[in-house]
Amino acid sequence: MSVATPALEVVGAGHVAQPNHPRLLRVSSLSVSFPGAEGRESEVVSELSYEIAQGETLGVVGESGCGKTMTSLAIMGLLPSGAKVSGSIEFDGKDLTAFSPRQWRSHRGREVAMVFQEPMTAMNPVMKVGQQIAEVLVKHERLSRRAAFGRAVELLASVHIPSPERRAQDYPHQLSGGMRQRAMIAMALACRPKLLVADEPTTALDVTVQAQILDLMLELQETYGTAIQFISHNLAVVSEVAHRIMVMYSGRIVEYAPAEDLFSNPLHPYTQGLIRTLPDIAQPMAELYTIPGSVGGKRPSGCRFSNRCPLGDARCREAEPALREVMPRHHVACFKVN
Amino acid sequence: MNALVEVDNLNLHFPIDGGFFKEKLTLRALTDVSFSVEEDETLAIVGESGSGKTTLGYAISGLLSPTSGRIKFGAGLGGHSQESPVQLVFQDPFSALDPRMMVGDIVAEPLRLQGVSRAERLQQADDVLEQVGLPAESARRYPHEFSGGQRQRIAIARALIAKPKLIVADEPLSALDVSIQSQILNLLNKIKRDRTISYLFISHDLGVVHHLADRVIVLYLGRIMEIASRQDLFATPSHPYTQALLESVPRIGRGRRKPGQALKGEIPTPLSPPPGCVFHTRCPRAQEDCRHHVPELLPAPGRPEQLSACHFKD
Amino acid sequence: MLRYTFFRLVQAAFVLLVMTFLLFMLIGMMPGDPVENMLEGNPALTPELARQMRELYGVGVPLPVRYWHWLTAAFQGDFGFSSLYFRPVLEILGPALLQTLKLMIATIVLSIPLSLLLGAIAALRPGGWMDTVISFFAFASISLPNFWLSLILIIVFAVQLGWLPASGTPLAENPSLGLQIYHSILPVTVLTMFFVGPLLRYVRASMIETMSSDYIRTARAKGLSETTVIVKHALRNALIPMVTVLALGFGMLFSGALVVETIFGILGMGKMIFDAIRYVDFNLALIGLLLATIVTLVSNLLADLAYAWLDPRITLK
Amino acid sequence: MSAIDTELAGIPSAPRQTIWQLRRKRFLRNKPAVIALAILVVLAALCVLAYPYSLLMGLDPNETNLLMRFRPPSAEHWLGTDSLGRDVLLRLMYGGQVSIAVGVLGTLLTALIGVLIGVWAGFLGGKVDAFLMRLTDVVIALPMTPVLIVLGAVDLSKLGLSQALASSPGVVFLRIVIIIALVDWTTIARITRAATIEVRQREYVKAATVSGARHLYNVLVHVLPNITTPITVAATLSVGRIILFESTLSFLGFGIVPPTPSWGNMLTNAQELVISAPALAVYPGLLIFLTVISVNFVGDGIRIAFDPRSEK
Repeated sequence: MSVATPALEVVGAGHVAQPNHPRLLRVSSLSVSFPGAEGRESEVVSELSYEIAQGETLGVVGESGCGKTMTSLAIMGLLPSGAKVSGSIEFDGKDLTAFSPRQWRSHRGREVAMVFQEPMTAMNPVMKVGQQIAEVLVKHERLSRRAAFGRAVELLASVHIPSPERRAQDYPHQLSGGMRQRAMIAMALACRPKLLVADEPTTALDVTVQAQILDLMLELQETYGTAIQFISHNLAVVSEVAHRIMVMYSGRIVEYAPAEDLFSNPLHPYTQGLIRTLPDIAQPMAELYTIPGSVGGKRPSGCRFSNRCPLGDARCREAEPALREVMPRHHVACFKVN
Repeated sequence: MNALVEVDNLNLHFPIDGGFFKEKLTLRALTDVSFSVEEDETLAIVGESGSGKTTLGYAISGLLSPTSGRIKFGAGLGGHSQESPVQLVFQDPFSALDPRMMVGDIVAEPLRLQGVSRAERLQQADDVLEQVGLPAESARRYPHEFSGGQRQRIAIARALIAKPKLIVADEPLSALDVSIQSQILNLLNKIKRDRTISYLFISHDLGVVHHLADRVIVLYLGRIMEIASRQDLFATPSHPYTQALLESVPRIGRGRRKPGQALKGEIPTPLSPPPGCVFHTRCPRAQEDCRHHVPELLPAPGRPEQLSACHFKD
Repeated sequence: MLRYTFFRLVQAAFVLLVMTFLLFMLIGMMPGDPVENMLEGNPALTPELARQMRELYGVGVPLPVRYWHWLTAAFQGDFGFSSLYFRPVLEILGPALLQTLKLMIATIVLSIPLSLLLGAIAALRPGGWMDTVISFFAFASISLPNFWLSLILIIVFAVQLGWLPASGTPLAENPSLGLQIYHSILPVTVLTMFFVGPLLRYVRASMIETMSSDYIRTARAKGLSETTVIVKHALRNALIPMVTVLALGFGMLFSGALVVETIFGILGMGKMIFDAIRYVDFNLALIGLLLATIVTLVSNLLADLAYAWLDPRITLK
Repeated sequence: MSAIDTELAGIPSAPRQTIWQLRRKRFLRNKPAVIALAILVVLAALCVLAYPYSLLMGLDPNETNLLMRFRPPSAEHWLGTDSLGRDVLLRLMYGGQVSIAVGVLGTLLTALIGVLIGVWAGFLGGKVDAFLMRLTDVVIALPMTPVLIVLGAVDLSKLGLSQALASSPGVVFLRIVIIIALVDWTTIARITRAATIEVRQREYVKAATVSGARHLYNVLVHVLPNITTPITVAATLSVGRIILFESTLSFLGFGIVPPTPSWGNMLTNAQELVISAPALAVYPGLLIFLTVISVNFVGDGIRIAFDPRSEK
């Protein structure tokens, strides 16, 4: 495994998106695995190393099974029981992997918060929206229930929910999809966390509402200076919010670069493929580029993309390429890139 | 071009059964929808969830019967003859295939229902499977052995085997991984080149629609907002809703969003659509008139082929 | 809500009417002469009157006609006399119903906390050793024939050890509450053992499902303590549907009470019905069964109302 | 179309496990279920051996011998004799035949009624569904045991059967099976209905409908094969429930009537014997318990093995 380990100096100070902002999160060599059937271990995240600066948005892009959700659950300390984690997660100078359950509980919701894909199922159906928001404040800011509820109404107003006093008394099913996601965001930002983990926050929404939610997230980021780890399968959505983008494939980072660089000069064949397969309003094409094969199934030996890669050769099937910085702040894990 | 299907003033309302003592509610899924599908064309239907896209697809394939209005098939095509002029391809490739049937039997089902002998229809199934890019040996396997993209190919093969004139494809890509979508999109285009067939392509993804549609219908809350050729719709959208929709599509390379451009609010419930123009609650151009009068679907200024239902269209 | 309740009451009344007909027909097919059975036990009936009644209801009069006579009398509050006890049936059934309700309520009061506790513990670590033990207990509970459990408890605690009485009814004229409880220990134990299994299995399954839902993950992501997550978020959601299970269980509990009352000699509804059928007491059997049906119908109605009250997603209009 | 050609590489080609092999493997991994199955096999074998055993020992299950009452276990009577001097073990074996036969036959009939009603209601929906489900609600609202007793008390001769026929063991047996099925079908009907509604909405049913399939085709080809799992599980669990119903009815005197032995009616008079011969009250109940709990464990094992969430 050591071959593939990107040494810590690779992820150095040099590629923070906004150099004047100090580092908030540093993930080094993070691996997550689960005991599979018949004693075999299945590794869902392998040797992940990345950073997020304060106030920065990191976009995480990948298809199903690439490990993007497990990564975010790992930094939230919410991995399902049975998960084996190695590597380190450093948040604001604290080592999260050494956290006790009690430390995790005072960390989650205050320092780092999460927004999920499905706002309907992510909210407790039998609890008023206002109460669900107030709960966080009662826990972390030691507010009284009444004061917390008042704050919840203000928070609902800050995410532009009309008549917030009335909405705070509503149950989740009484809100529309977009409003539910707004309420989720209000809940996540209640204690002004330093990091917001957003796991496909707009996937369940219509395009027009998606645009509203993206606007809202950017606006709040500006107000609060919250860093965001924005996870999505949709490259275009990520391109509209992220400072830097990390492309994952089959549990690994294949490319990691500032957003403009990634789109103007994608280096990894997988990233190139992803961008070229997208039909775009701006450029009609007769035939779309396709990445052959399918996601999932048995992992090939060597580079995990080698069985679908147009450039794959014998060397790719023998060893896993490490993530290297090939241009300033532009990292890629491919033998074919110089 | 000849019209393959003509939809004339179609209304589809579902009574919502609220129990014996409740007020009866009506879900107005489609209201006064008229258009035609030409032979050998790809007609896309776009709209947000709740706009009635799927209901329209089901109505045309005969799964739902209209409350009023007519769906007429072109010469020689009955609604439900042995010919099965319409076939469906669905969004979810997992629930689209019967898990207890072998792929060959799944693909051959339309022929089975036409009374074709087993040997004959399995032979044809092998041929069609090859046309959609699957080896003939797939016929003797079960659906769970295939990936999402492969299953969607099987579903397309089942639609093709009956030699339909029209395939209604209801969001056939949205359940697939990004890298698989383009494979299926290319397959649909290849089929189109090889035979005379029309697609009614239901989608919320404007990028995909732009890639394969000849004409586009924009639905909002069960009503047609705009019908136009692809070029016109994308180059000079006439209806404010179409414009907003195009603006909302995230685009690679546009860079970080500038907040404040998004359309306000959300699509209202079809249980009580707003009076007048159904879009007036969210429309940046809405005037008093829009609250009272339903705009007719009429040509945009100077573009006779581009119809738009707006009092203040471009 | 009121409209819904009214509607449901009308519906229940209709079901009850249908039930009277069905039960009348069924009981009419019990052995013996139903007319004879119907008239017997009424002290006000002189032989002359009885003869007239027999002509009116007698042999050859089809069952539906007899049902009509019964129904009109019933609407005037006349449910007839018990041939077994020589008293109007309502007089007998009042105290019997009270007796059975006491037994059932004691069982429910014991079963709910027990099943909640065990079910929640089992659900916290599915597959763990606590879960294995509790699940085995639940399986045992649903598999035990309650009449046999009664016999075994009597053999062990009444006969061998002599700790508890084998009879569920104290002999004393006006038994103290303590004495009543003392005599109820064995029957209530049997019923609780019988009732707790299905409830516990339900709580466990429901809790496991709830604990894996998205909003539990959200609650954890907020940093709430595990106790808050379980009690405030999981338990409430898991328990709402249990109201329905309890209501369905009411009928089951009534069935169990019949067996237990018979074995422990408790003069409750169950034993009344059992005796009435065994000794072909037409009127008593009919009213007993109808009362039992009313009890279950009412419990179902209450469950639906409680459900709507507990779950904001359901509105009864 | 090079992209499509490379798609072929993704087709699985290794020898596959059928769904049934997977399920068997998962069931066999479930220890309690396997042990329970073994117990059931032993119990069934024991019951089947009743006749050979009676020949071997020269015993008759129904012949009373008042001189041989309450004998302790001996070489001649392995479990002793009962209050009428009959061999207890032999009667337990014959009683088991009755209990298990009622359990299995009752379940088959219950499942038949339940599946018919459930599929009918679930597939057609609308008014038919509403009516059938109200009917189910009414039956569920009935207190089971009292209703079973009334049904058990019905005088078949009033339905036109001759007295002799009505009291023949075969008719008594069938009658138990039928009356239990008449009140127990609701569970399977509800499960079947829910499963049918789920399958009916699947898109493969819509695809078939568009190609011209009618209701009967969809029910036979698509619905039934896809709802076998929940029905199988529910049916297995109802075997145990029906055995309990039968034993309760027989215990109360409205089921299998002596001299034909059943585990339930062997306990009918046990209450009077709790002091003199408590062992007689132990054996039949223990066997009922053992059978029912084993059936339930096997049912649970099947449920887990068939769970689509563990199928890939």
